[in-house]
Amino acid sequence: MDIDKSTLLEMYRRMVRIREFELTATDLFKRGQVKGAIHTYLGQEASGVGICMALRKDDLIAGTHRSHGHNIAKGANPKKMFAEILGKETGYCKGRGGSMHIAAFETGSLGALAVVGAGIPIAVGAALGFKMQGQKRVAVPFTGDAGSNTGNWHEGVNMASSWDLPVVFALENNHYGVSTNIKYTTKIEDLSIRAQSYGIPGVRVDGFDVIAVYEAAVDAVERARSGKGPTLLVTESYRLDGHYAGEPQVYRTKEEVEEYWKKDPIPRFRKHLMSNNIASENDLDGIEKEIKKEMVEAVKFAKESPQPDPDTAFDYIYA
Amino acid sequence: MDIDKSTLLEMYRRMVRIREFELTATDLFKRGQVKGAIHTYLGQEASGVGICMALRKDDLIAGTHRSHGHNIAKGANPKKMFAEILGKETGYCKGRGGSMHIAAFETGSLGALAVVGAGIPIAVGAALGFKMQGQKRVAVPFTGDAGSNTGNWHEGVNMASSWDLPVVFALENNHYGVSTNIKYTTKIEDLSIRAQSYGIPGVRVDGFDVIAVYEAAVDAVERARSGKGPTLLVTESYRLDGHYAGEPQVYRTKEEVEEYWKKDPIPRFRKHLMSNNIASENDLDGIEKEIKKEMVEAVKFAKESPQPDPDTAFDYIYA
Amino acid sequence: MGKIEKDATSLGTLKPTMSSDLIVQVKKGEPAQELSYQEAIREALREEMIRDEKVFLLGEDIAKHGGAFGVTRTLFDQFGPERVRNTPISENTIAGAATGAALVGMRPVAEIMFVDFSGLAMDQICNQAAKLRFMTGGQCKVPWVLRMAQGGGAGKSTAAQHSQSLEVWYAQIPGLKVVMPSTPYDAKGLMKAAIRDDNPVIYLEQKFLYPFRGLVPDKDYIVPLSKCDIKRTGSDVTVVASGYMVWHAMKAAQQFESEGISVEVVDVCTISPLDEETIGSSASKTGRVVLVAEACRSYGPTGEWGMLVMERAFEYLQAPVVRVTGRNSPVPFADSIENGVWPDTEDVVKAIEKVMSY
Amino acid sequence: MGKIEKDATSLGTLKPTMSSDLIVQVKKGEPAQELSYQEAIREALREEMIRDEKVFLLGEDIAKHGGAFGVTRTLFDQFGPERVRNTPISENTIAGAATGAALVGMRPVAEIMFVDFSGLAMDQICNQAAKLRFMTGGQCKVPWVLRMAQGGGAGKSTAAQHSQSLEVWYAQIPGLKVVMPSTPYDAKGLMKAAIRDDNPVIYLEQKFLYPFRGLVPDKDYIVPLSKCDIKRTGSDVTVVASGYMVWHAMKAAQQFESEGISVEVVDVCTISPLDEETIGSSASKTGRVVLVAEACRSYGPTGEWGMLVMERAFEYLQAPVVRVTGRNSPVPFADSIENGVWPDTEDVVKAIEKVMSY
Ligand SMILES: Cc1ncc(C[n+]2csc(CCOP(=O)(O)OP(=O)(O)O)c2C)c(N)n1
Ligand SMILES: Cc1ncc(C[n+]2csc(CCOP(=O)(O)OP(=O)(O)O)c2C)c(N)n1
Ligand SMILES: [Mg+2]
Ligand SMILES: [Mg+2]
Repeated sequence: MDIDKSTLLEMYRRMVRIREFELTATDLFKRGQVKGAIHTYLGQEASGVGICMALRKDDLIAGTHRSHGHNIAKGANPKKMFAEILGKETGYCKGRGGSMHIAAFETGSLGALAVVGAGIPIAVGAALGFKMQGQKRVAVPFTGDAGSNTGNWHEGVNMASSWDLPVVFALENNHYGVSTNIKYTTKIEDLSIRAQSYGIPGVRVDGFDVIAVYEAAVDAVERARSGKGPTLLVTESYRLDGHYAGEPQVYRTKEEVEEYWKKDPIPRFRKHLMSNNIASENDLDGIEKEIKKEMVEAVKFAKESPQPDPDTAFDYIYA
Repeated sequence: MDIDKSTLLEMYRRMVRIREFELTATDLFKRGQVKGAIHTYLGQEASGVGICMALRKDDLIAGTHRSHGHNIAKGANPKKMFAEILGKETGYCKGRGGSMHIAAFETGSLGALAVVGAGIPIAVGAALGFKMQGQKRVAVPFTGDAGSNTGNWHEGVNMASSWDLPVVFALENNHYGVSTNIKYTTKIEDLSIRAQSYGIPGVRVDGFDVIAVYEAAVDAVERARSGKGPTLLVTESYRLDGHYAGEPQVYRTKEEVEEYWKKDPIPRFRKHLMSNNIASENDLDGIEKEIKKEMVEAVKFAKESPQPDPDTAFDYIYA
Repeated sequence: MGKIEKDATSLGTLKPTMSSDLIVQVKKGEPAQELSYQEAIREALREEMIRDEKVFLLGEDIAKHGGAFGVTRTLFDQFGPERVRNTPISENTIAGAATGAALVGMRPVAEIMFVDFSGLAMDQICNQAAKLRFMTGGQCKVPWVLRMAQGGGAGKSTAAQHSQSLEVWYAQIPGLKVVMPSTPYDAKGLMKAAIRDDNPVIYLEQKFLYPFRGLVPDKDYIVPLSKCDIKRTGSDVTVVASGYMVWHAMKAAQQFESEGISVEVVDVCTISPLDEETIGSSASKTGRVVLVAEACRSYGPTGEWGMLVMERAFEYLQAPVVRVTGRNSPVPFADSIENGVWPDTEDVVKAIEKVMSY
Repeated sequence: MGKIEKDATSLGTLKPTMSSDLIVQVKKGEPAQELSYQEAIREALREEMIRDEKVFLLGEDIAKHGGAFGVTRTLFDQFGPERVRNTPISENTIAGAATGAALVGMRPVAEIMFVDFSGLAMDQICNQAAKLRFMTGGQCKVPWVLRMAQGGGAGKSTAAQHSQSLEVWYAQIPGLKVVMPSTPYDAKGLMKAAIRDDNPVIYLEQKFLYPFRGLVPDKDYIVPLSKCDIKRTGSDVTVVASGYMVWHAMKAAQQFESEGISVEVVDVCTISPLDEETIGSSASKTGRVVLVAEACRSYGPTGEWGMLVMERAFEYLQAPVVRVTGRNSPVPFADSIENGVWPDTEDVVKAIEKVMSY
């Protein structure tokens, strides 16, 4: 597949934006400035970016508890995201949702849902809505490896497949559900096999390789958009941080984690861009610098923003 | 597989007992003597009998809304069953359950559960209990084709497979969930494919052929009992009656149903027994006569039995 | 297909057990026709589907088969498979898919056959649909209706997993509206209001009431959500009830007429958000209150209603509030013990006598 | 591993917000040790697992990780992977598997991390486990315990899908028992009683209370199910509360001591079946009642408690019952609006003032 330079650079930008966002958020968290837990996307940047870059703005994603990365990959603004995770009125959800519930309808993110698997039926329904309205839009629910063991997942993939709905089921295998390696809760190693249960294609790609993810996603999205029905897209990567920032990780060894840091998708993609003469070291350094500045400004914006007015406590409960 | 004569005759006896039970129950129903709905097992006798005859008495089955047949196949007494569906104190469930909830712990039926899919997690748990107690017992949850689309089904098969539990998942494809042909709600035709999602064997047999079912069940049960884990066993047959007795069946043609009556498992097995000199026409007629008499007595017993004493209304809510 | 066939349910043909004269909601001379409760629901669906092409139905066996109780019969023929959709047996996903479709501009009316099965769908209903608007700070709305048949009835015993009244599960969750019509008039008007409402609405159909007939205006009308309806005005005692229980209340009220006791019947046709004002004023006016609900007694809806009377009408109370409720028991199958699991008219009569004679 | 680390939860180390002197349940001189609420639960589990090899644990990440709040930490090391079982993310199947295992002689203690997720498991809990004994006419029993963390707290904002109080969902279902301990003493004693009970018991752990410390006897003891516990006797006003709210009630009671107002605090440590007698007598004695619950106001537990006071103590009431409850709202994330979503001591104080000054 021929991917144009601006797309490649935008991929890099978004991956770095996710990385910097998560590092900054973790830092804020460790300094006690974020209430609630944050679940970072470190190590999985190529997966979310590869998939979301294959989408149009008006396509919709549904997230999970771990969706900072999905939102940024889909184009969300770090300012409004930091404001949200600090509980500010200027956040995407006006401080009502926090880290686990960031939705950004303006960029096509229908919300991060913190009940594992909950985004699936909703995305399936959105795809049904697209189809019924003759819109050529696609819905992408993200799930983790462990999430694919939920009843929601089975029901949702089955319904979408039997109605040929425009869905790409993104299954991000980072090998852990909290403390439990997927090998203890699922007998098969290649989760894409599960597609066969629904008569749809199952594709498995290296989730550290943004280009591989992107190419697979483009195919799956194209299939969905043209009315041929859903695809199960499994990306294989790793959760480089604990389940949440600060989580002690008693269930795995430091060595295991270090081994996976060697596969870090960002340096790998950086190398690719440089060795293929798509960007110079300077270009990429520039992007990183720019993003770092963006983060500083975003945090400043968030910190300076007001919390919701207590008088508005009852807003948004009913339409 | 060499199946001894007494086993074959017992299979025939149970198939006929189911058939006669259902015809008698339908007759009672049409004369307004049964309250509540009854869901008959006509056409599926070979499936339940083939599976349950492969079980020991202390193995457990979990049923569905359509479990008269499963109970009889597992050895239940038609007297106590009729008493139950007429709401009598002498019924298996002392009239508390009715047709949809017949449990017969004395013969290894842990209960018919009328929420589709509900028996699966429970059977999985029973199998876990067997395993933890070092008992070499097997649990068999029955589900219909449509039931395999429930979240319960996926979660249950996944859990049982990841723990190598002694379960045989009996999936009885009678092609309909109420009014909906399975082809409209599931994209694949061969449901046994779904076993691959859990790394367990999936077997598909002709559910009109009691011997084929029995042989497949013996293998699956043996696998479970010896600690090798679950099997998905799909039997293909047909629901010859409506979803419930008296249901108008506006969604399928008379011709379709008539076509399937030609596959009626009982005459087919009868022919097999005779042509292989296992039993004479006389022997089989004798069995049928005996069963018909049994039914008359069972109905009489049920009708003459008392309803529960209203003073016992609060019994069995708590242990 | 004649009227009677339309009224047949999957569990046998039902007959109403009370006279429709007990509740009259159409003015004399107003163009109207008599419909059964289930026909009223069906006609509301039909009219709304004609009015707004975003409205569609999804659920198990609702198409040709017309649903377990025949409510959606004929709609498949009229609107086709896109707008009258049979789903797989996947309750949580039915509710969730309704949410997703609603988020992108559709107005789904989903069905879960029996409220009992909604135990499988509580996450999508209560954690997702009910909270999405709030959690996203108002970025979206979730305009759907979820139809579920609830309570006893269906003409015959359906036992413990097909007979529950579970309105409290939903009423406890802010973000949901919960309605429970008691008449064909309300069934139609509340359905139309529910479909046009921008929030997720739980619409609880009373199995006992499906065959009940009553006049329904020809004109387009809605019954507003969030209001109790005074089905009968009175001055001596207030009976607060909902769903089928309203009929027992009305019949009991009628019986007291001859004795010169004037009974007001307040129909909690919208269970949540609760119209506290109407219940409170009625209780303040009469000073004597009976509460009637089919759900199990403990932690059922009568608790909330009673507490509300306490809060709003304590100083006017001339007797303790008395409640008449379903037994604290799973629903049994056998007649002898199923009888008595739910309140009947006599129970309401006795309760009225009790508060009157305090 | 020191004490403090044991008390750390997945969402940060918590500090109790009230003095443990407020509630003393161990007699002077009785051999006892101070445990936190979560340690008390853990020790109950440990002792019961030693006592009865049929007792085992299943749930997500309860093994090495020790569960989301560290409650089961160290049990995996002691009892191994057979008896401390990590499950797939399959809430309905966790509950159902517990039922199946219980049916064949085991005594499972299952965990659903947050009560919020139990929306996925309501079918197995409420339709299967709760009803199996009844539906089968007593052929079986279902002796399990289902642990779920509920309510606000966890030291930090967890927003709308990790903060609910949903005891009413379960309390409405006959066949289940529902307990909600407020102290380490009760946490241990109720857990032991729950494990030994032959019915499915919903055991709701209060996130706010995990770090709270209190004396727990060394001896084997149980706190009986089905009883309210009078945490403080008084004669002027009764405060009925459960879970964390008991602490607000106790603190408020203490504040009134100096004013010569004697407050009785009734802890509804077993929510269902409800000990109507204890609440009724206390209300009759004092004639003034305040109800406190963390759950949303409408159709929450206070409705039932209030109605009960109406039924059992009406003629003794000197003021309308006042309730203090969670706001009718999904739980928001931001401090400014999360503050105030749940009752605090001041709210209880005001309510007591209100009933005293009526
Ligand atoms: C239904 C449900 N059960 C349990 C949890 C608690 N929980 C939060 S994240 C998580 C693990 C999810 O693992 P996976 O799906 O692989 O996603 P990942 O965290 O790896 O991104 C669990 C068990 C939850 N949020 N929802
Ligand atoms: C969870 C749930 N949803 C819906 C129903 C209503 N219902 C009863 S039987 C049935 C169809 C079941 O079909 P299948 O699993 O194929 O079993 P069969 O009736 O063919 O034996 C449905 C939808 C139910 N009982 N439970
Ligand atoms: Mg994972
Ligand atoms: Mg079927």
